Amino acid sequence: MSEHPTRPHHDDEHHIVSPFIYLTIVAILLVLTATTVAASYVEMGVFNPIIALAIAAVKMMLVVLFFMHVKYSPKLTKLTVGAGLFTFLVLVGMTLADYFTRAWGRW
Amino acid sequence: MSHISPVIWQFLVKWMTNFALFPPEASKIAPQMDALYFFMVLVSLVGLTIVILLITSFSILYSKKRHPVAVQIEGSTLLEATWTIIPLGLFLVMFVWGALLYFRIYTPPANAMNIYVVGKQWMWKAEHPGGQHEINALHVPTGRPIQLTIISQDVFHSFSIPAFRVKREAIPGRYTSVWFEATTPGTYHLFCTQYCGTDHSHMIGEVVVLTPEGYKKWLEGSTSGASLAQNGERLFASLSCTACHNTRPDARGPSLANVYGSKLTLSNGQQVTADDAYLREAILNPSQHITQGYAPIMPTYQGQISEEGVIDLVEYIKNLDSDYRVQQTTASTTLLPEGEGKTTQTPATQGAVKQ
Amino acid sequence: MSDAATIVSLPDQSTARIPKVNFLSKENGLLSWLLTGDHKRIAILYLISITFFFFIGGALAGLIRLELLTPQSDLVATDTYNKLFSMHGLIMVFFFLVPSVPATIGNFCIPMMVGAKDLALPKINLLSWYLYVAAGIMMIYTMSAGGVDTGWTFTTPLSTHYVNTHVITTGLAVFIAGFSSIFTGLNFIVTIHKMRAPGMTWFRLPLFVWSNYAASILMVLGTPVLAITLVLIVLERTVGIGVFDPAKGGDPLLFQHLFWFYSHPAVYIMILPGMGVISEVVSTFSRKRVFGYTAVAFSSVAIAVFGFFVWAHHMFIMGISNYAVLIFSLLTMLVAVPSAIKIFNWTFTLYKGSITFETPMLYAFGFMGLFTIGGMTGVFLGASGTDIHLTETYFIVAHFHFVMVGGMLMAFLSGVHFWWPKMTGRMYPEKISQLAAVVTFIGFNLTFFPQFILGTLGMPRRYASYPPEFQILNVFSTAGASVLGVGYLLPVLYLTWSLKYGAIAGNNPWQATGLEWQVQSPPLTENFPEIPIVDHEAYDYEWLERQKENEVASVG
Amino acid sequence: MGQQNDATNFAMWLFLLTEIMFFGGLFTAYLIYRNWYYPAFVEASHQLQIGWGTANTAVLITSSFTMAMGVWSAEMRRKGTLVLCLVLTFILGLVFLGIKSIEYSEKWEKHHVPGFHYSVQSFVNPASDPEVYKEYHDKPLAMDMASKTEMYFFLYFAMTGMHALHMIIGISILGYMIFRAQAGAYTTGHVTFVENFGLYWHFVDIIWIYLFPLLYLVSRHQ
Repeated sequence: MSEHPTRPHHDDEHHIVSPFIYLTIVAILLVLTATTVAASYVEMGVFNPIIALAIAAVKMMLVVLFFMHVKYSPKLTKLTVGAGLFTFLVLVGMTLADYFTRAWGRW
Repeated sequence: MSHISPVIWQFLVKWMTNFALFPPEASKIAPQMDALYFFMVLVSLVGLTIVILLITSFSILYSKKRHPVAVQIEGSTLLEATWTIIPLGLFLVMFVWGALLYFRIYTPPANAMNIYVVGKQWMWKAEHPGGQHEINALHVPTGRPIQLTIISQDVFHSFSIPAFRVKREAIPGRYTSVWFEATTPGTYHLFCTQYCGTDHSHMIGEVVVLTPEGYKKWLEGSTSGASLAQNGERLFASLSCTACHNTRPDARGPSLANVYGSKLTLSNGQQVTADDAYLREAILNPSQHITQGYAPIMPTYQGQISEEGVIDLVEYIKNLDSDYRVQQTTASTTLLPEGEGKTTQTPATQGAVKQ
Repeated sequence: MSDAATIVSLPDQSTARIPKVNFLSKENGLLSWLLTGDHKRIAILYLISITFFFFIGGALAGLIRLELLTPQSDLVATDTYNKLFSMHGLIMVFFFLVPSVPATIGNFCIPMMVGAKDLALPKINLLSWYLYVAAGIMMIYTMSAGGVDTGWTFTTPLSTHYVNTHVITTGLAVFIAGFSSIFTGLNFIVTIHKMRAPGMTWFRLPLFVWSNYAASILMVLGTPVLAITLVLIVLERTVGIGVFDPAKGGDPLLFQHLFWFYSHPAVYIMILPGMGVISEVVSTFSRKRVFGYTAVAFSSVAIAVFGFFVWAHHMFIMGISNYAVLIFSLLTMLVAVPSAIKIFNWTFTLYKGSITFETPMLYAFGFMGLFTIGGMTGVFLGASGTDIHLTETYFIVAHFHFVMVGGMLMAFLSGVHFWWPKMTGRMYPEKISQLAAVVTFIGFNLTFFPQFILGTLGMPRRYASYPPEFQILNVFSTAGASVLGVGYLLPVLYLTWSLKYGAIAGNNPWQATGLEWQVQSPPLTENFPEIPIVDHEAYDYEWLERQKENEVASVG
Repeated sequence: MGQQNDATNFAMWLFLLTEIMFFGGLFTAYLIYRNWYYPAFVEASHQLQIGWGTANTAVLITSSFTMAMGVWSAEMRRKGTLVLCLVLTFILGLVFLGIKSIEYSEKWEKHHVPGFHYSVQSFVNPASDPEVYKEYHDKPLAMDMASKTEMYFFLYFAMTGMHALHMIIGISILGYMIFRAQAGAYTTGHVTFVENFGLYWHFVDIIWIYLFPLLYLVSRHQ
C-alpha cells in the first residue's frame, strides 16, 4: 500500500490522503458555511443567490476532490463525476430554458 | 347480419367511396401542411426504396451461392460522409420548413376573431364573443381568421380539427391559442386527442364551416341575449371591481380602459404585454401582476369565478376602450360592439396616471 | 434456400453430445436457480419472465384490436378499454421492452463477449431480477385488483386527481422496475469498463457491447428522474403534495418535462440494444466485418448523448416556449442522423459479402425495413409543423410501434434465434422458424401500416370508439394483428420443442466470430476455462478460418 | 482482488450518478417555483430557524470529516480509530436527524406541514407570528401569494425528507459497519466497503450543502 506510492500500470493504487488535509478541508468548509450565512444577510440583489450557489459549489468541489478522493482518482472517476454534473445541468438547464423563454412570448 | 358476404360487400363499397389518404383540406393552412407532409412522404419513400433496393440487390448478387467468399472491407469515409450529410441536409430542410409552419399556425393575426373554448371532462364548450354558446360543436365562417383561446377546467385535453390541420392542448390554469382560416363550407370532425379519462373517445364534436352570411344567420339564431362582454360587465359590477378599477382620481386600482394589448410595467419592474393570458392571471393571481404605482391590495378571485366567468371578464376588459364605459358600467345595459376589427394598439396611460 | 446456401455447420448428429458440464447442468434444483449469481442463468430467468409479460401485454393488445373492429365501444366499456391500453403500454414498455434485449441477451452475452467470467457484480445482477419480479408481481396485483387507466404516460392532473384506479401501486411497480433497470445498466457499464479480457480494447469490442453500453448510460442517468417523478405523483395522491397541481400553483407541464426526460431516452434504451443485435447478425450472415465499425460504434454513443437533449418534442403542442420548440426540434433532427448512418452501414455490410438467409438474418432484414419507416416517420413528428397535425393520433401509434415492435421486437427475436443454440445447445427447426419470421413481417405491416393512414386522417389515439369512416382501416389492422399473433406464438412452440428434440448445435453453428461462439454450447458456468487473450479485431472472419485450420491441423 | 475493488468503487460512483439525477428532478422543480413565487419563498424560508440549519450543516460537514478519517484509519489498519470514527459519524448522523425532527415538529405545531391542515396565517398576517416577525418584519402577503408558501413547504419537505431518508439508510448501514469493524473486518486490507460507504455519506453531505442555502438562505436580509 503506502510502500508503493504510485505504480503507473495499476491506476487503482490508493493514494492515502493525510489527516492533516482532511482537517484543513473541514476547517475551510466550516468557514465557508459561516460565510454563506453571513452573505445572506447582506443585500446584494441578484448576487445573493449567485454567491450562495457559488459557495455551495466550492464546498461541493472540496468534498468531491478531497473527501471523496477524486483528486487522486483515475480519469474514469473524474469522467463519471463530470458526466453526472453534465446530465444534471442538462435536466435543470434545458427545463429552465423553456420556462424562462416562455416569458419572452411570441415574436 | 347472418350472411358474411353482404358485410364484406358493404365494406368494399364503403372503402371505395370513402377511401382517402389525408383528410379534406378545409383551411388556409391545410395545403401548406400537406405540402410539407407530402415532401416528407416523398423523401421517406425515396429513402426506403434505396434501402430496399440495396438490400435486395446485394442479397441477390452476394448470396453465398453466387459469391462464396466474402471480401473484407473496412468501410469508406466518403460513403459515411455521404449518408451523414445528405440525411442531415434533408432533415434540416424539414426542420426549417416545419418551424415556419409551426409559427404560422400558432401566431394569430391581429385581426382574428376570438372564440373561447373551454374543455372539461368530457365536452367542449365554445363561446362566441356575441354570447353564443355551443357544446361539442363549433360554428365558424369562411374567409376570416379565427383565433381560439383554449383552456381546460380539469385535466389536459387537446382540441383537434384534422381538416384544418390544427391542434392545441387545453391545459388547466393557462390559456393556449391557435388560429385558422376556414376555406370550404362543410361539417368536419372535432376531436379531443389528449387522453382525458373514461369518456375520452366521446369528447368529439363537429366543426361547421358556414359562409359569412350563413354564420351571421346562425349567430342571430343562437344568441343567448347577452354578449360575453355584457356578461362580463355584469360580473364586473357584481364582484365590485368598480370599487377600485374606476376612473376617479383617487382610485385604488388602475383604470382598465384600453389596457388590453398595451405594455405594462409591473411593480417588480417587469415589462409585460396585457394579453388574454395576462388578464386571466391578473384576476386569479393578482399579487404577481401589480401595475407599478399601485398597492397590492387586490384579493384573489381563484375559486370564486368559473372559467366561463373569467372569460366573460377578460372579454369585457378587452372591449373597454374608454373611461366613459367604465363610469357607465354599473348602470350599463347597452350592447357593446362585437369584438371584430377592434384596434386597441394605442398604449394605455396606466401607471403614469397615478402617482 | 437450399442447404448449399447456408452456413449452418452442425456437428455430426449421431455422435454429437451436449457437453456434460455446462451452466445448465452444473447444479440442479429450483434453489440453485433462485440463488444463482451466474449471468447466464439470470438471463434465462429474465427471458422466461419477460416472455410471460410479453404475452400478457400481447393479450391486452389483442383485446384492444378486437374492440376497435367496430366503431362503437361494444366489446368492452370505455373505461375497460382505457385500462386495456394503459396496462398494455405499461407492461410492454416497462416489463418487456426496457429489459428485453439488455437483461436477456445482454446479460447472457456481454460477459462472454468481453472475455469475462461473469458480470462485475453478480449479486446486484440477481437483485435486479428480483426487483423486476417484485415489480411484476405488483403489476399483476394491480391488474387483478382492477387495473389502472392513466395511460402509460401518467399525465397529470388526470393521474393525480381525476382517476380512482390503482395509480399508486402502478407507480410503485414502475419505480421498482426502474431500479431493476438501473442496476442492470450499472452492471454493464462496470463490466465493460473493468472486466475486459487482456487485449480486448474498446475498438475490438463487438458492436452489441457498444450499443448496450450506450443504452446503459441512458438507464443509469435517465431512470432516476422517472423515479422521482413517480414519487412526486404518489405523494400527490397520498398526502396532497402539489408540485404538479395547477390548483395549488404547480405546473402540470413540469411533470411532462420530468417524465419525458426519462421516457424519451427510454426509447433509445429500448432500441439501442436491438441495433446491437442487428450488427452482430448482419455481420455473421454476410460473413463480413460490419461496414464502418467505428461509425456504427460512435453513432450508438451519439444517440445516447443526443437522446438527452430532445425530450420536449413530446410537448410541442402543449404550450412550451417557441424558443424551446425550435431548439428541441433542431436537436431531434440531429438525433435522427445516427440512426440513418446505422441503416446504411448495415446495408453496405452486405456489399460483397457471402450472404445466407437463416432465421436471424430474415428478422434482421425485417428490422432494417421497418426501422427505416419507423425512423423516417419520427422525423415527421420531430418537425414542429407537421407534429401539430400528426401528434396524438394513430400516426404516432404507428410510428412507435414501427420502431418498438417492428424494430425492437424484430431485433429481439433475431437475437433469440441467433443465440438460442448458444443458450441451450440445440437448434430449432429452420424452415418453420423462417416461416415465423415471414409471417411476423407480413402481419406486422398489415397491422400497423393502415394506422399511418388513420393517423393522417386524424383518428385520435386511445379512442374506444371512433367515427365509422375509419372502420375499414381498423379492420385491416385487426386482421393483421391476428396474423401477428400467430407469428409470435410460433417461436414459443418450436423453441420449447427444440429444448428436448432440437438438433445438437455444437460450439459455433453460425461460424460467428464473437468470443461467446468460441466456447462450448451451452457454456461452462465460468464461461472460459481460462481467460482468453484477444489478439484480433471484432468480426475477423479470416482469424476464424485460421482458427479452424489450426484445430483441424492439431486434431489431424 | 484489485480489479474487483476497482469495479465496486466504479459501481458506487455510477450509483451516485443516479442519485444526482434523482435529486435533479426536485432541484428543477424548486428552481422553477422559486422564480415564480419568489415573495412566498422568501417569507416561508423565514420560518426556518437559521440557527438550526447552520448547526445541522456544521454537524453534517463534521460527520463527513469523521467518515473520511474512518476511511483513513481503515486504510492504515487502525481498528480502534476506525471504530471511534464510525461511532462519531453515527452519533453526528443521529444529531442531524434529531435537529431535523425538532424542526419538523415546529412546522407541525405551526400548521406548516402541507397537506395536513396547512395554514397561511403566518404569511397573511405576519404579526400573528411574533417570533419570526420581530426578526424579519415581513410584510403581509396577498392571499394568492400566501397560498404559494405551501409550494415552498412541499418542496422543503420533499427535499429534506428525501435527504433524511438517505441519512436514515446511511445510519443503519453505519450501525452494521460498527459491529463489523469491531470484529476487525475492515482493517485487514479490505477497505472497499468502508470506502464506498464513505462516498455515499459524502454524497449525502453534498446534497445538504446545496439544500441549506436553497431552503434556508433564500433571502435573510429582507
